[in-house]
Amino acid sequence: MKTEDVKLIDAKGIRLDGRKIDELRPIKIESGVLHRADGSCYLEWGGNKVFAAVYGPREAIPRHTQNPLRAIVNAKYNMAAFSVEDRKRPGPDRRSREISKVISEALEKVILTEQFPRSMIDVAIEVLDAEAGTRCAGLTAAGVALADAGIPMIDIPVGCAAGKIGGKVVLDLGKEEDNFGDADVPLGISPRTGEIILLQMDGHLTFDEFNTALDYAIEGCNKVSKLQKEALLRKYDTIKEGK
Amino acid sequence: MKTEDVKLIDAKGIRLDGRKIDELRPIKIESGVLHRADGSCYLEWGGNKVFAAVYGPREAIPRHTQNPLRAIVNAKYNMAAFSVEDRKRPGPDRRSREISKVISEALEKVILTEQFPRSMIDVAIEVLDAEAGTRCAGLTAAGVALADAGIPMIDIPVGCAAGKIGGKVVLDLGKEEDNFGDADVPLGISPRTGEIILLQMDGHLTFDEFNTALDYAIEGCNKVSKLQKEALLRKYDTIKEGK
Amino acid sequence: MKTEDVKLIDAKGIRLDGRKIDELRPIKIESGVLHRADGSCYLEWGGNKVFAAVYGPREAIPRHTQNPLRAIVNAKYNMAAFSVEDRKRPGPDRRSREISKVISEALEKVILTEQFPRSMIDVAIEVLDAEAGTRCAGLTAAGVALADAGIPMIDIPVGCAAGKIGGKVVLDLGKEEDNFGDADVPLGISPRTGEIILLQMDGHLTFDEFNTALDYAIEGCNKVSKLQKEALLRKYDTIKEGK
Amino acid sequence: MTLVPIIKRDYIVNLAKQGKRIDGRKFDQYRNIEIETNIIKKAEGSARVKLGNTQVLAGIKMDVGEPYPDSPDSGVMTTAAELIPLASPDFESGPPQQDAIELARVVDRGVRESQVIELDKLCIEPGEKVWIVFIDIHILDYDGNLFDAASIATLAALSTTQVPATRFELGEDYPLPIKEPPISCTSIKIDDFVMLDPILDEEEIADARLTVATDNNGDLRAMQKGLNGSFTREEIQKVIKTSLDNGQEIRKHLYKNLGK
Amino acid sequence: MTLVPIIKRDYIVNLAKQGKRIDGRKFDQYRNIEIETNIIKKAEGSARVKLGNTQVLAGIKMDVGEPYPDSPDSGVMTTAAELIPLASPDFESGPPQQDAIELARVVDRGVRESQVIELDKLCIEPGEKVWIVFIDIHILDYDGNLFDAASIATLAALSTTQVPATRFELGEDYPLPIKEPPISCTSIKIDDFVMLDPILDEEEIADARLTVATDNNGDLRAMQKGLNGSFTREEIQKVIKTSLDNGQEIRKHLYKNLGK
Amino acid sequence: MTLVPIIKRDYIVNLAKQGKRIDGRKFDQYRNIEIETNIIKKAEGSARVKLGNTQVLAGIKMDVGEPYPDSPDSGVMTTAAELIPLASPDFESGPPQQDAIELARVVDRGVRESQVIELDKLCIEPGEKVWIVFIDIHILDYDGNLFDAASIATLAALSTTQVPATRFELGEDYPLPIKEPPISCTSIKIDDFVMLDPILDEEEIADARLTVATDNNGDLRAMQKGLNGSFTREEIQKVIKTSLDNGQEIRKHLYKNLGK
Repeated sequence: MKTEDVKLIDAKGIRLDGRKIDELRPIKIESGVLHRADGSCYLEWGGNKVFAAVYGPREAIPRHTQNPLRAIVNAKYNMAAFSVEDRKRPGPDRRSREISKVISEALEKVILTEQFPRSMIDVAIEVLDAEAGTRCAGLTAAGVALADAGIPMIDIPVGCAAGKIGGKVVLDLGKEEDNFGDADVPLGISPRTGEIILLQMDGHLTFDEFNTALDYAIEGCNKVSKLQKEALLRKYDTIKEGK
Repeated sequence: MKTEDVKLIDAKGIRLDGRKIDELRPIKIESGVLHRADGSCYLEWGGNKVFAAVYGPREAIPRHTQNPLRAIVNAKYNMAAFSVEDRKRPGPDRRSREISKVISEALEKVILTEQFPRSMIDVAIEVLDAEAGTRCAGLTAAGVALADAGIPMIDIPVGCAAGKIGGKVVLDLGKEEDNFGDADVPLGISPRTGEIILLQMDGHLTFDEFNTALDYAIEGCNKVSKLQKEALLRKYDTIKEGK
Repeated sequence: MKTEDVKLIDAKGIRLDGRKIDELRPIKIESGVLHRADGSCYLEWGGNKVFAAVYGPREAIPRHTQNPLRAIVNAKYNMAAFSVEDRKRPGPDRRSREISKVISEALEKVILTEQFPRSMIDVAIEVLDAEAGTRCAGLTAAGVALADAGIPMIDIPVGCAAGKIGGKVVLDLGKEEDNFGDADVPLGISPRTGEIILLQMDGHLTFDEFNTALDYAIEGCNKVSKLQKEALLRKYDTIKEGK
Repeated sequence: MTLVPIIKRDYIVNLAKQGKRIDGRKFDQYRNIEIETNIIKKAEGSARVKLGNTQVLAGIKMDVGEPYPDSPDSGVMTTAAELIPLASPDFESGPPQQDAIELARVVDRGVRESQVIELDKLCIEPGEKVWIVFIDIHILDYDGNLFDAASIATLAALSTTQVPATRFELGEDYPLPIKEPPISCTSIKIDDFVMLDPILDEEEIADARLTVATDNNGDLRAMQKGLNGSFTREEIQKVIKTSLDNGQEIRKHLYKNLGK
Repeated sequence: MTLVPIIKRDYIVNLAKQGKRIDGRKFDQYRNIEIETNIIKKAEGSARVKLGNTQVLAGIKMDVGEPYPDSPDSGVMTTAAELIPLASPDFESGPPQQDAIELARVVDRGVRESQVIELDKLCIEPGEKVWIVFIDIHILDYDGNLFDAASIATLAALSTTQVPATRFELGEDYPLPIKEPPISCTSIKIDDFVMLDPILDEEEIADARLTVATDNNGDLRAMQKGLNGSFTREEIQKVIKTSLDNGQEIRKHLYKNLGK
Repeated sequence: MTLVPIIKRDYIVNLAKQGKRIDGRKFDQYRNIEIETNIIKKAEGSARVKLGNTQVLAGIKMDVGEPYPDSPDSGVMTTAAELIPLASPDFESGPPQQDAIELARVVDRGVRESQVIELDKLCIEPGEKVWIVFIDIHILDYDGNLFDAASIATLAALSTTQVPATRFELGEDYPLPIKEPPISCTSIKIDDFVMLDPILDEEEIADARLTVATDNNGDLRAMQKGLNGSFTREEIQKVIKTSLDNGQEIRKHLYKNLGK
């Protein structure tokens, strides 16, 4: 749904919300925000507000879902009915089921699931306010919640999207950019190795543009990864200082 | 939905259907009316027509619902599609699920569930014709059906509502009284001890009015309790006399 | 929905599509058409296009469905959304559930289920293009797929309908005949013994007409039975000749 | 689950060899039928049928709605059956199971295909507003032969239904226009024995079941074979004849009850 | 599943005999309440309530739709609660379970029966177009007493809701017309001890639960008993009195937060 | 469930180390594709695609309905996939599972985002009546790579679809207006080996999957990574290049089949 009426980026490369081409929206991460969960995270990313909670590892039920060699990871991505302009019917829909699947698969890559045969690890991702990029925000929040829960991982997974608007490749699409842009590339990586654990693409990109987008998104992931670690350290400091 | 046009009670305290303030609608109870069930009851209460059937105790399925220390009680309250003015979609809805829950909880209080670990006791309550007060009628019928099934109980549970119409506290609301009245207080008790096992309230009552309503409802329960016992005895007599 | 405007059969007993009273629509049967299935069949019968696939016998799941004395047979009849004039919602509906049930029961009669206690045999019947008589076509295709899977049977089951149009009993109703005819009698038999394993009737027939319809349908079944066996032999020949 | 039916089956077959049934009836003898009508105040029509210990309640509700696009001048009918947990320890609440669906569809076809309800007389405004007839069947007590009990209850309920025109401000209430209905009779087969109107113990071990609906002229109006056994051509003939005979008796009984 | 609750119960009852609760509160002491409003940009109104460690978020969305036929001049309200797996290892995604349904229905009745939302002021065109108010309750962290937390969050969210008239080209946005709401207070009973505002550990082993909603005049507006234990008449009186007292405190706290 | 895949995996990896695949293909070699169109009389368009032993049928139905409020001048499209029990012992009837949903959504995006169907030409009366295009995908035989097979079948079915204007009394039938479609190519990764167009045995033990849709200009139009493994940046490049090359071949094959 392109439109020529919306000018998403000006001649100087400044975007509608004042950001530069390779600039992230403001991000705020807190870990250990929920009392009941084994690990949790609250994430604000632009207008997105996302909670993630981790429960487990615990015995997988129903039993026939158990894998004798490793834990299964059940990520459930859910949007609150009031998180979008027109109220969404509560409960899972086709879109949320697909996102739950790709996030579950991405998380299984980094979690040392072999340490917990016959177990399950539940990751609840709740989008309370939504504004473009919720699957990357959800993966990022899930990564922090898993670390907060002490689940052994090879790395803390992180997500960030790049895209194309007004003919230019940019980092981290905002709301209008998502609606009226040319392409969107949500990416999830394991930041230490740079391995790609989540990747989708919609829209229209040349091979070169895609490579630029990939570079931007990887760079964005690396920046968000630092914020994840800071959030986890902050909680650790707080505990150490006995606050 | 109050309306000033309907005069629910006149100056002499006589209600639309000719009843006095503390008078019950006509009630008819029969026990042992179904062949297949382990215990059963047919109850007419004003315009309400209700069947209850008991199956069990038997092994609880699925297995993961079993409680190793006691039986679980599954009351299922259901309204026939044709039991109300505008046809109801068949099957459970939110209202019937809530009523099933509060009746199950009330019954668990009186049944000696510890005698049947890992078991379930199913109580089906079927409202065929509905006219105000079906949850109390359902609890009352369930009590008779449980006794008819020989399920060990500390007491036969019984229900009756009180409410407020035209500014006066009255016993056992009828149809218009329920629609246009000021408050409704459905109550369930264990009649020997007077312990309250089911209680809800909707509407607007002062503290004193509530206490009066509670008195009325308890008195109503006691009257209905006698009818329950008479119905059970009647069946016993019939059997004794070899009819 | 009879109509006098449609003349389904002329004075000489010739039907709308040129068929005689006791003539089948063109039928084409192929066995072993699917790679994954243990046995399969593709059937064209007039405008009907039907696939059948057999999986099993294998351990029945969930376990509580197991019968310790014999295999259970689960036939699933399904119509593709695009198989009918007005798109059908995908997935099972009441009609397809009923047909699944009567076909499952018919198949259980001919399969030697006692040889496979605690097992299940799944038979998927997929109607891709529909034009009257799909349940008989489905039963016929299922019979071939079961034989192709090497499931031990007392006989290869076969189905064919008769009916009444314009006052005359005829074999194998076509589309308009089904819509505007007077009666339809789908029949399934075990052809060696002539035992009736599936029988339904809708419409209006005298006792004598019904007997004629039964004769026609049995004769039709016998003809289709030959085509089934030819299809199975053809595959065997193909294998023998190393094609 | 496995031994009990075998023992029960042996018992029933042995009795049958002596020409007997467990409740003392003859093979072609129907159970006693009791019909009570108009027992549900909230329904437009209702009937409770007892077939021995089997009890079924049918209730009719009517509403005003849109016709189907392909029959703009016709009223609409729908049939639903609930096998509620009241009637049997094996029935569960929730979405209807295969058995409930088959039951509803067989009763529905019995009414629809024979045009028992004169749907063409239920048009209010062509293409816009027609009467909708909801048939709801509740099984209260399950001791076999639900098809016949549900079918008789439905016919009795329809026969006493008043179109609630007043409630919808469409004039005076009037009786639902219906035609003479066909009557369903169900038989089962156990080994080589064919028995009419089975009780639950018989039904549970039956090999095959055949329901035949016949009309007042002795014509056939619907048939449904069930279960995983078979019938021979001759057995089918015999079942039809028994159904014709008993159908007439049931029809008389139904009419007497309806005061016709 | 069986031993842990027994040990927990013994521990809590023993403490209770000494007049103590596991988190140090008095029997009739409410936990600290934190209320944050208007935190969801996409919602017409929202509030997050922390009741100790329990956290609930209520969001209000509004839409334009048709009124119910029996109240053509009235807006429409619906309430849904999701016990999302974020809040507890025992909550599952999918269709709402019995607990979520009871929660939504109790909150809904608290708003509906006391006419907190002035639905008669939400008519746009009689019989044609009215405002629909969707109340959605999300449990974020579950440490007991969801009824009160959800009820307070709903009232706070409603109090800050703006009718989105601009978006629907129906004039300027304006505050949702609401009346002074009743306040819910929940107590539980363990053995003979009655405790206000239970935490999860207490709730899990409770015998009975009673929620009482009271208004500013000290009148009763709703009540809901839960769980498989009983209350005596005297205990009910006592719970009502505690609810009245604490209701007033919560009301003050709510108003202060809403800047009233 | 656990040993078989391990043995299978060892076998496939060992072969791969020798540069071989179990069916003898090269790593970047596509299976033979057979396309048959217009095989379903009742459908407006249809195609059966065989990709080796994998068989998929796509059928297109059209109807007249209302547009979405936010695009009143646009036709509507929906895509559903059924993993029917015909195609695999692991598929079940009933509501679509996660795999079927992902499949339908990936095919849907491939058509929708590249505007293959010219929805703006499917408006009949702005804001009132538009054409609705239903894409239904049936998996008939499952031997791996459903994404590509379903995508090719859908494109072939759309290419031969006739808008049924006559049936709706809207003039003469005419071909569905479509644009040149992108072509999907799927690769999997096992250990460090990347293989194009996996068969089921390969797919079952794969670590990661990448589907890349490319257009006639060599541009990228959609991408979807799946499974719980990862790709390096370089592997992604390589997969894209293979997809570009093979996409051109498949495009030619498709056009030839469609007589273009």
